[in-house]
Amino acid sequence: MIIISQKLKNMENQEKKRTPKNIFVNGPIAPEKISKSIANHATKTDIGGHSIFLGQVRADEKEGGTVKAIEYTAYEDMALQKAFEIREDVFSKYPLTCMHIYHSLGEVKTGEICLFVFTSSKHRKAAIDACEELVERIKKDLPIWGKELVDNDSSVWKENT
Amino acid sequence: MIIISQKLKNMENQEKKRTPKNIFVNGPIAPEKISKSIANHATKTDIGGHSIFLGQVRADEKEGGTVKAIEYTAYEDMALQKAFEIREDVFSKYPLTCMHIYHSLGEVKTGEICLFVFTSSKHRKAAIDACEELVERIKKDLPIWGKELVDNDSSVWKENT
Amino acid sequence: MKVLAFGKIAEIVGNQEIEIDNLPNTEVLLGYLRQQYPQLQNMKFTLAVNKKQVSGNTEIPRGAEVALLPPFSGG
Amino acid sequence: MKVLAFGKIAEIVGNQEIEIDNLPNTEVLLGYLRQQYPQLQNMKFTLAVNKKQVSGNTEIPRGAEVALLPPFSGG
Repeated sequence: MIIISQKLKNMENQEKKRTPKNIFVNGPIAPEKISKSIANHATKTDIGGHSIFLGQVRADEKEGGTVKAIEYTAYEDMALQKAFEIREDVFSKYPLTCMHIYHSLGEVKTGEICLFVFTSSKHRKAAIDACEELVERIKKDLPIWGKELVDNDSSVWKENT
Repeated sequence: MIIISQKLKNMENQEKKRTPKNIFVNGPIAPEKISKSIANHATKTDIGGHSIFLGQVRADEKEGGTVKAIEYTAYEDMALQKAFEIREDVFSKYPLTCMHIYHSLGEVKTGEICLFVFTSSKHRKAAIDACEELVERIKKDLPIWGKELVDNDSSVWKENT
Repeated sequence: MKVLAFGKIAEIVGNQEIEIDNLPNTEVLLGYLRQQYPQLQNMKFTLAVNKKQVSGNTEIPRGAEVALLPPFSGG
Repeated sequence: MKVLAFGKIAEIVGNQEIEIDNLPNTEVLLGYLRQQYPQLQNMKFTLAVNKKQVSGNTEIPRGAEVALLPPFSGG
């Protein structure tokens, strides 16, 4: 009895021991990556709801032209460490089954996807709230920079508000 | 000048004249349908954020067995009319570019997707808030019923709380 | 008039659709249904007249479509 | 010590990475950088010492990696 409960405890601890995961994708995030990620959760039959947020590059009007792409760079080591902290924090706050974060690096054209946040839970509320919180914190706290490339060959550094 | 502004006005009105759309899908919603729907928005370069909610059938434990599927039926005419009202209402409340709602009819197995709600907007907040509101109202107001099929051949009618 | 039954109520009534003689209002209809299908007496459900949900006693137009709606459970 | 520059600041500094002699704290480092790159004087940015964001004057360990971080704009 004691042995079994000790084993269970170890398993629990093991499960909780998560390490930083890569969140970066070179170039745009393909819609097929998203459907594949969804399909991967079909075996997790304790999930009742998934919440997904996708960031898409807008063709904003700038002085002298229209945005045609955003070029993303990051302080990668720090971003991965920070993403890990956010991840742990959000996992501890909401009863989630799964959480996935992907962010583009390099050039992403207008109309393409640059951010993919995906949370799953038994009930919808946790998945929805966690997803929204993740998006806010990713934008606010991750050292990632987007340079908007304008079609007259100028560029503008974005700034999240 | 007067003619042009009248034409613009007509276009606006035309755009606002939406009619009930079918929301029902026979059987589960395939992940590929979701990626295709996302890809279809790549040409809408005024979109900055998409919010997606997916309902997935859970293998809940019931007296005497485990849920293996949900069988959905609906009062279709009324559901489509009501979905249209909700749609118009949410469109008038949030600055959305697009909104899509799909719900399964018939049998959906555990791990499969039965609900797909998809909103897009220039800025993330409108997309996220509208998506959440749609999910709540779909569950509360649409005349759709799910019968959980248990693996001992019994069944339980679901009831949204 | 036409009465449509859904979900658990369709199972009790044994039919998705029944034709009955016109009845003047929903109170009379409910009385009739509860007599015909005693199991309905312990069931929670609402009514829609011509696809609009109603509450309280409501007039039923001639030839209307009245639906018996157990609690929704979509999504 | 190593100084990393990102985003708009990398463009101003002209380099992603510069090696400089160890400086004792972030105030001294900022003074040095603003003298070397006058354009930094009108720029909003924060610092990270060994990948942790800091605020106020902070000691810089020998051989540390200090990063100059303009406002984030991911997502």
